[in-house]
Amino acid sequence: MTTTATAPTQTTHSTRRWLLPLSVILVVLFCLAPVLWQLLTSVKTNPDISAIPTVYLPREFTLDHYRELFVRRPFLNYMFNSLLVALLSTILALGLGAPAAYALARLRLQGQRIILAGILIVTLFPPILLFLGLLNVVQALNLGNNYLALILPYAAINLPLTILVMRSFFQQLPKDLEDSAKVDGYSTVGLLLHIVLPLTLPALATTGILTFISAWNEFIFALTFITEESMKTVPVAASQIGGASIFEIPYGPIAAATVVGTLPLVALVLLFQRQIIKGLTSGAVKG
Amino acid sequence: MTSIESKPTHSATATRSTLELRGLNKTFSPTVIPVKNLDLSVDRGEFLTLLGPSGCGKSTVLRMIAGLEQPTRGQVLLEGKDVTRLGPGDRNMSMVFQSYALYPHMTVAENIASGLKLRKVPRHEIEERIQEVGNFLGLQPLLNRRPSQLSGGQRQRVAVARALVRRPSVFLLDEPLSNLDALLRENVRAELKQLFEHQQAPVVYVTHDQTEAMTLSTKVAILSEGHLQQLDTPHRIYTHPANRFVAGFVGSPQMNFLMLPCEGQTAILGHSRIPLPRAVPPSTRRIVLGIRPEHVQVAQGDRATVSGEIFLVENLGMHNLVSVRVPDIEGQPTLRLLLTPDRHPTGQQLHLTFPPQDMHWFDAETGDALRD
Amino acid sequence: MTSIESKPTHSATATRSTLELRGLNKTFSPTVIPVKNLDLSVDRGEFLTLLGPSGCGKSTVLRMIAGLEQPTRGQVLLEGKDVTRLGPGDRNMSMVFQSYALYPHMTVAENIASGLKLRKVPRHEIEERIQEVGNFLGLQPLLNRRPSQLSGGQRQRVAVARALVRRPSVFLLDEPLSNLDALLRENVRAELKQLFEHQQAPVVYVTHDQTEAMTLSTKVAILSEGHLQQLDTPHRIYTHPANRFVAGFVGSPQMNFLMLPCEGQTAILGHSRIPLPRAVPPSTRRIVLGIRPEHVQVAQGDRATVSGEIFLVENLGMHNLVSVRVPDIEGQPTLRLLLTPDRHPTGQQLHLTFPPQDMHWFDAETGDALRD
Amino acid sequence: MTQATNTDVIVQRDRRIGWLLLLPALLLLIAVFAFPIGRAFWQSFYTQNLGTELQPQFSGLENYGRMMQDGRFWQTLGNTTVFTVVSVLLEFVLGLAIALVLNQAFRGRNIVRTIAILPWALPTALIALAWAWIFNDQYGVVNDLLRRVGLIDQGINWLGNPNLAMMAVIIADVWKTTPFISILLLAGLQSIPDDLYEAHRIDGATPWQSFQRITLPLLMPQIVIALVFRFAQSFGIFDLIAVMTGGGPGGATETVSLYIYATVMRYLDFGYGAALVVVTFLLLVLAVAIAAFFLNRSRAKTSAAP
Amino acid sequence: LTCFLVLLPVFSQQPVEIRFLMLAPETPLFAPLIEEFERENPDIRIRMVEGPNATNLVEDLYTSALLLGSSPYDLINLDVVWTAKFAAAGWLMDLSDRATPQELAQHLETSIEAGRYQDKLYRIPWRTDAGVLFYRKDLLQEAGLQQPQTFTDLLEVSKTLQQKTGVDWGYLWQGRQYEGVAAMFVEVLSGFGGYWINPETLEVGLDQPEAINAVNFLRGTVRQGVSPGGVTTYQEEEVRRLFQSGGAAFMRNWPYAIPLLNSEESAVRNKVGIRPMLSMPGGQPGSCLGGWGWGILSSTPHPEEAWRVLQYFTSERVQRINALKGYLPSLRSLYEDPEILAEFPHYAEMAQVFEKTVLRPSIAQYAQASDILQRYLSAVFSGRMAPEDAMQTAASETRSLLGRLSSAQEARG
Ligand SMILES: Nc1ncnc2c1ncn2[C@@H]1O[C@H](COP(=O)(O)OP(=O)(O)OP(=O)(O)O)[C@@H](O)[C@H]1O
Ligand SMILES: Nc1ncnc2c1ncn2[C@@H]1O[C@H](COP(=O)(O)OP(=O)(O)OP(=O)(O)O)[C@@H](O)[C@H]1O
Ligand SMILES: [Mg+2]
Ligand SMILES: [Mg+2]
Repeated sequence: MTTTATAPTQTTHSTRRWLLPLSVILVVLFCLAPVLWQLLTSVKTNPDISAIPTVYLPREFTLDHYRELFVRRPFLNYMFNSLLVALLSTILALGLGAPAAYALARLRLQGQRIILAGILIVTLFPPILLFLGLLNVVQALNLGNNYLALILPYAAINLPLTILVMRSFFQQLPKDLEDSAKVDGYSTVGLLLHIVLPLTLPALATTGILTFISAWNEFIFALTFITEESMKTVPVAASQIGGASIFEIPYGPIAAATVVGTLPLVALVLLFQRQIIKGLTSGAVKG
Repeated sequence: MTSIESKPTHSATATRSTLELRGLNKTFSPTVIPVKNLDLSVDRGEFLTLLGPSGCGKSTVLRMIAGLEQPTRGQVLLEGKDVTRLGPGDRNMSMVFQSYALYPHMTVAENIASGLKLRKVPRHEIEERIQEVGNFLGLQPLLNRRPSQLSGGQRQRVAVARALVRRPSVFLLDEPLSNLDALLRENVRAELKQLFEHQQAPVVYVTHDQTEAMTLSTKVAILSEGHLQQLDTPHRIYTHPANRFVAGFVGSPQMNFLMLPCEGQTAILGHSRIPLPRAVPPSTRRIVLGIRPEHVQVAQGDRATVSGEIFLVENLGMHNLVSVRVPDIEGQPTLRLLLTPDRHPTGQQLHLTFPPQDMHWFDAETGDALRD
Repeated sequence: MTSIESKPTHSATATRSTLELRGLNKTFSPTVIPVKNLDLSVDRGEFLTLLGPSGCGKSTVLRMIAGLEQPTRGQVLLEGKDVTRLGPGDRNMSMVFQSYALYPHMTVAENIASGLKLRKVPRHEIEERIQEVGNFLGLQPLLNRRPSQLSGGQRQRVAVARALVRRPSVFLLDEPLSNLDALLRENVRAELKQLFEHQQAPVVYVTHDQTEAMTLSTKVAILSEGHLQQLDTPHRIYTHPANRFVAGFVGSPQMNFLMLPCEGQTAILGHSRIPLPRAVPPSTRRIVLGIRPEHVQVAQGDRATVSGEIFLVENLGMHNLVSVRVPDIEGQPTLRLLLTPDRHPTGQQLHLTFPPQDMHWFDAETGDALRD
Repeated sequence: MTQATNTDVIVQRDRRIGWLLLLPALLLLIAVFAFPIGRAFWQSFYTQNLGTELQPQFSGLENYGRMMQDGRFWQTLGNTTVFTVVSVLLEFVLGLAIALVLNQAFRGRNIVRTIAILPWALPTALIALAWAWIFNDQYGVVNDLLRRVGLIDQGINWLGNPNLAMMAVIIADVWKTTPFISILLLAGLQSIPDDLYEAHRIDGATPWQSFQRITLPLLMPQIVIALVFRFAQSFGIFDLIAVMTGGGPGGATETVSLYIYATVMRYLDFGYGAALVVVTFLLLVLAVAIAAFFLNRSRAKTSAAP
Repeated sequence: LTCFLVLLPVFSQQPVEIRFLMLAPETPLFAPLIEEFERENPDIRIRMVEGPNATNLVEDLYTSALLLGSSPYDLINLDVVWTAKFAAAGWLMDLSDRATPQELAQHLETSIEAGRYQDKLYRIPWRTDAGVLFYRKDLLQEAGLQQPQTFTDLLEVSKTLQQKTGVDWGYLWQGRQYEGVAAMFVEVLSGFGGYWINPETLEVGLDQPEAINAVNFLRGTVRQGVSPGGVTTYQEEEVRRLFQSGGAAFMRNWPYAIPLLNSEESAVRNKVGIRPMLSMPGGQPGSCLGGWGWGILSSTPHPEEAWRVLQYFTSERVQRINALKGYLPSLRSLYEDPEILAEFPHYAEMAQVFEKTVLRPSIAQYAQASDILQRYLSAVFSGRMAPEDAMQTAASETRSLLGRLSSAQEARG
C-alpha cells in the first residue's frame, strides 16, 4: 500500500500539479533563505559584509573566515567533543525515555497521571535557571570538566519530550501486535527492542534529531561546566571567536562557524530522518 | 486413520486433561460480560472448537488461555498446574490472531521464524521448518515479502504458519482460515487435521465455518452470551443439540422451527398428530419442533404431513435451497428444504413429510431439548 | 421475488453496462502482476462476484475500480465515462475493505455516519439510516463503542454498515462476511440480497464463500493468476465450468478428477467404456474426467462403474464425506463422495457409478472443457 | 463455582516491569531537576542579595510582596505572554503546513526535509546575531530588500521601535522553531495508516475534509505535545532576545527569563530571583493545567481521541 | 572542598598555580607575558583560561564560579563597573594594605578611584579607557567650521555639515538598551551639569532638570535628523562602521576605534580627530571612564603569589608592551613616553581626555541601577515615554533600589 500512486482527481488535477511544487519551494525558501544568507556571509570579505548598499553575492570570494576557525583553533576537536556529548546524551535520552514511555503508555502503572504531570511540569521550569542549581550538583559530585556534566543534564532536559512523544506513538500501535509477540515468547524488553521500537522509528528518529540538535547547540551548561580547552564544544568555541576588539562582532567568522557547526548536523539529520517513513505498521493487523 | 466421529483419537491414552478452564469469567464493564463462568477441558490430543455468534466471547476465551487477558474470576490449568498467573511467554502456547497481528517490519520468513529464534532453535532447523510450513501453506514464493505486500489470504496464511511452526504445549487458532478460498481451505484443513493428529498438544480452535468445526474437532463447545450451551462431539452437536439455540446455530442452512400446539402427548402438525417424546410434561400447551432442511422430504404419494407452495429457490451449487410457505400450520410459517437443482420451479405445490427420527423437540419457554 | 438462477433480475431492463473494465492490468513488480488484461462489465442491477484463489488479484481489482490503485494499463468506465483518472471521492462508490479500515477515533455510529456527513445528508436522515443499518447488522448495542472495543465480527459488520448506509453508484465489497458466524451470515446474506435487489447500482463482491457467491450473484467471475477464467451465471459456472481450474475451484468438496486413457471416442474407466463428447479430437490419448462428489452414486445391483474401499470418513454435519481408493483405475486414485451419515464405516467396500449427465470432460493438456 | 475475583496478575506483572522501565528515567529527572526546583522554592522565602552580603536571611513572603509592586516584572510577564501566544500560534500554523507538505511524496523529499530542519539546527546565539544583522536599519537585508522593491526609502528602525522590535524577535523565533513543530507533526502524520484515508476518500471526502476528520484528530496527541513544549520553551525564551535586542528598546521585548536572569546573575538578588522563578513557574503550570482541563473537556465532548 | 584541602599539601612542593579567566580576544596578548613571568618565577605557574568573547558572559562565568564559594580562579580581570558588586559580595581581597600610595599615585587618578569601594581598594588597573568624541577634520575644514564646544554647537555644526558637505548624518552615539548607553549618558549628564547617583549620599539626580535636558538633547539629535533613528539600537560597532564608511561627521566612541578608523580599509583614514566630550554652560565636560584592572579573589589559597602576578601584570613594563599594541595604559608616565607616542600620536590627546573623566556610580547594585537607567533611556529614545515621565520613574525606581540597599545594610547593622 505504500506504493499507492494516487490518481489525482480531474477537477483538482491542475491545482495539485502546481500546488505541491509551489509549496515545496515556499518551504525551502522560508527555511533556507536566512541560512543561505549566513553561508554567503561566511565567504564574503569584511568590507562586503558591512557594505551599503547590501552586497548579495560576494564580490570577492574568501575562505579566510573558515581558515580562522581551523588554523587558529582546533575546531575539529570541538566538533568531536560536541559529537560525543550530543551522541551520548541522545542515546541516553532515547535509552531511558523509550522504556519509560512504554511503561506509561501500556503498562498501566498506578499514579501514572501524576507521573506524567510531573514529567510535564519539570519542562515548564525556566531552563535558564536550572543551571545555577545544577552547578551546585556538578560541584558536589566533582563533575566539572567531565563530559558527564553535560551528558546527564542534556539527556534529562530532553527526556520529557522523548517520553511524551514516544508514549503518544506507542499508544497508536495496534495492541494485537504486542500480544502476538508476547505469545511468541518475547519478554517485555525484547518486545520493546524487536517489535515496538522498530515500528515507532519515526518517533524515535524525531526525538533523536531533536535531542541531538539541542545537545549539540546547548551553550550555558557547556560554557559553565567545561573550562578545559580541549573539551569545549562548538557553541562555546564559537562564542570565543573574537573580532579586532571586544566591541566587534565578527560576523564573517561567526557565519563560518555556523556553517561548519551545522554541517555534521545536516549529515546526521539526513541519516536519522530517513527513518521517518510512512506505513510502518501497514499490513500488520486487520480491523 | 479413522473416522473421528465415533471416538476422540487420542483422549483414551491421555490420563488427565491437559488444558482446563475453571469457572472462567471476564467482565469488561458491568454491561459487557463476554464470558460467564466457563468450565471446559481439552485433553491431550483433543481438538476443541469454539463456536458461537459474533461477539459471544470466543476470542476473549482464547486470549485468557494465552494469558493476554486476565480472567476476572476463575482459573486456567495446564497439565493440572494453575497457570492463571503466568505470563503469556511462559505458557508456551502459540496463537493465530483473528486480526493476524503480523510483524509489519519483518519479512514473511522472519515473521515465521521469530518464535523459533527466541527459543534458540538451531539455524538450520529453523530454515527447514520454515520451508516445510511454507510449502504446506503455499507461502514459498512470498517468503521475502513484507506483510504490507500480501493479499488478505496470504497474510492469514502467514499468521497460521507462524503458529504452526512452533511446537507449543497448546495451539490457539482464532478463525485461521476465514480469508482463504474454498479450495485452499479444504487443502489446509486436511493438512491441519493430519498435523494435529500427529501431535499431542491440545488445540483450541475458533471458526465460523461449520465444515471446519465438524471435520477437525474432537469436541465442539457452543457459546452464547457468555455461557456454554453444549460441549460434545461434533456429531452429537449436530444430531443431538442440547437446546434450540444450538440446534439453530449449528447447521447451514438453519434448522426449521415450528411452534406447534400440543394435546396430551401429541403435537398437532397440519393434519397429523405426532407423538411427543416422553420427557415432555403432559401439561405442555405448545412445543417447538425442529427439522433440518436436508431432512424435510418431498412426500411420495399421500403420506404428506404438510404441503405448501414454493416461493423462493436459492441455488447453493450442489443443492437448491427451497423455501415453502406452509398454510397448514398456524401463523403460516416458512419451511426451507434442500432439493437437487432444477427440479422445482417457484410456484410449484409441494407435499412434505418429516422423518420421525430427524425431528427435534424443544421446550417452548426454555428452549431445552426434549428427548426420550 | 424470483429465483435468480434462471436470469439476472435486472439486466434485461438496463440498456448499457454501468461499470466496465477494459484491458485492466496491474503490475506491482516484474514478477508480481496480479491483474493481467482484465475485461469485465457489470450492468445496472447486476451483482458480480469475484472468485479466485488467495492472492489472485481480487482485492487489487476492487481497489482499481475504487480508484485507490492506478491501473498500470487499461481503463475503468462508469456509465460509459472513463473514470480511470478520477479520484476515489469523485467516483461515488462505497467499499468494504478486507482490512475493515475503520476510523479508530470515531465511535461505531460516527464511522457509519462519516460518508453521509461528508455528503451533507440531513442529520435526522443520518440518524434514521444508522438505526436501520444498525438493526439489520445487529450493531444496535455497539453504536457508542470504539472499534478497539469490538470483536472481529463486530468490526467487520461496522465496515459493512459503513458501505451499505450510503447510496453509491457502485458497491464494492471485499469479503464482507468472512468473520461472521454461519447463522448471522445467512441472515445478512438474505438481507443483502433483498437490499441489492431493490436498487440499481452494480455490485462487485469478493468472497470465498461459494454459497454466498451462488446465492447473491447474477454473475460470477473466476480469476486465476491474473486472468479471467470464466464469467457466467453462478449456475452455469457450477454446471458448465469452462475449464479444469474452474471446475476444481468451484464446489466444495472439490470435484474428483480422474485421468483416463482414451480409445477412439471412448474413455476407459475400470471395466466400462464411456463415450466421449464429440468435441474431443479422435487422436486424444488421455483425457480428464471430472465428477463432483455429490454426483457419485452408490451403485444398486451390478451397475457399478468402479469399486473401492472406504479409507476415510469425514463428518460434514449434513453429509459424510467418504474417500474411496479405487484400485480399478490406473494409479489407484482417490474418489470422494457424499453420503448420508452413519451408513458407511471405514473399510467397507463400495460400488460406485457416475451418471453420464454429471460427467465433465477436460483436455489433459490445456484443461479446457470438452462438450458436445 | 463461586470464586473471588482474581487479582489481576497481568496488570501486576505489567506494573512491576513498568516501574523497572520507568525508574531510570525518573531518577535522572529527579537528579537533574529536583534540586534546582527545590532550591528555588526554598530561596524564595529568604532575602539573599548584596545587601545581606549574599547570606540568606529568612524574610517570609517579603519577596512576593515586593513582586506585587514590581512593574518591571508585570511588564516582562506581559511581553512574554504576547511573544509566546503570537509566536506559538504562528509556528503551529506554519509548522503544520510544512509538515503536510513534507508528508507528500515528491522527488528530493529527503533533502527538503533536511532543509526544513535546518533553522532548528542552527545555534540560537549565532543565528540571533545574524537576525539582528538582517534587521539592522542600515546594513540589514530586510531594509535593503524593501528599499529595492520600492516600499520604503528610509531604512526602518526595526529593533528601535517597540512594536517592530517585538515583531522582529517573533519573526526570528518563528523561523527558528517552526521546524520543531513540523518535524514532530511529520512523524505523527507518517504513522496514520493509509487505508483510513483510502476509506475516507471513498466515502467522498475532499483532502480538506480528510484533514479535518482524520488527520487532525489522529494527530492530536502530537499537536498537544508540540504545543505544550513550544509554550514552555517560548515562555522561557532567553538567548534569542538577549542577543537580538537585549530586552530593549525600553524593555519592550524584555521577557521574564531575561529579567530573572539579570536579577540572579547580575544583581545577585537570589531571594527575589527565586521568587520570580517560583511565580512564573506556577503561572505556567496553572496555564497548562487550565489548557489541559479544557482540552479534556472538549475531548470528552467530541470524543475525538483514539 | 575537603578533597581540595587534602590535596593541598601534596602539591605544595610543586609550583603554585595561579588561575584566571580571560576574554578570548585578549588571551594572545597575555600569553607571551605569562611565559616571561613563569621564566622568571619558577615557583609560580599561571593558567589562563580562555573565556568567551563577551564581557557579560565572562562576568557571569566568574559570578557562577564564585557563587559556589570555592572558586577555581585566583585572579580576576575586572571591568570598572564590576568592582563594587564583586567587592560588596565579598569576593575580592582588600588590596589597600598591599599597594603603596606611591605606586598608586603613578596611575591616573580616576582609574584608581574606580577600583575603590567603600574606601577600600580592590582593583589595580592595567589599562584604561574613556569615551571620546570623534570628528571629521576634513569636513570641518571643507565647511570652514570650528570644533563644537557645547552640545548645542554640536547640533548646529552637524546640521551645517549635513547641508554643506552632503554627509548623511551628523552625530552618532550608542543608544541601544545595554550598558553602553549608561556610559554614554553619564558623559552627557556631566556635560549638562547633572548627576546620576552620588555614591556617598546615595542621592539620585535623574529627575533633575539637568538630567531631563540631557535626555532631551539626545532625543533631539534623532528628531532633528542629526542622528539616524537607528542609533537607538546601536552599540559601539554599528556606530563605528557607519562612521568609518564616511556616513557621519561626529561620533561618540571608545579609543579602540582610532586604529581601525585609520586602517587601510577605512574611508576616513587620517581624516579623524578626537577630543574630550562636550559640555553645556554650568556642566563639566566628562568622558566616561572605562578600563580593566586586576583584583585578587578572596577565596584564593595563594594570595601572595597572586599578588606577585598582579603586580607584574600592572607593572610599567607590561603596560608599555600592551600600550604598544594599542591598549591605553593606566600609568601616567606612559602617555609621555616618546616610543609610544611615536607609534600612537593620539595618546597625547588621550591624556587630555583622561583629565576630564567621570565615573559611573560605584555602588554595589550598580548593575541594577544601570538597568533602570538603560530601560528608561531606551523608552524615551524609542518614543515609548516622555522624557520627564521616564526620568521621574527611573529616579524613583533607583531611589527605592537604594533604599532597599541601605535598609538591608542597616538591618545587618
Ligand atoms: N503492495 C504490494 N506489493 C507487491 N505485491 C503485492 C502488493 N499488494 C498485493 N500484492 C500481491 O498481489 C497479489 C494480489 O493481491 P490481492 O490483494 O489483490 O489478492 P486477493 O485476490 O485479494 O487475495 P486474498 O483473497 O488473499 O485477499 C498477491 O499475490 C499479493 O501478494
Ligand atoms: N476492550 C474491550 N472493551 C469492551 N468490550 C470489549 C472489548 N473487547 C471485546 N469486547 C466485547 O466483548 C465481547 C466478546 O468479544 P470477543 O472478541 O471475544 O468476541 P468473539 O466471540 O471473538 O466475536 P467474533 O466472532 O466477532 O470475533 C464483544 O461483544 C466485544 O464487543
Ligand atoms: Mg473473535
Ligand atoms: Mg483480498
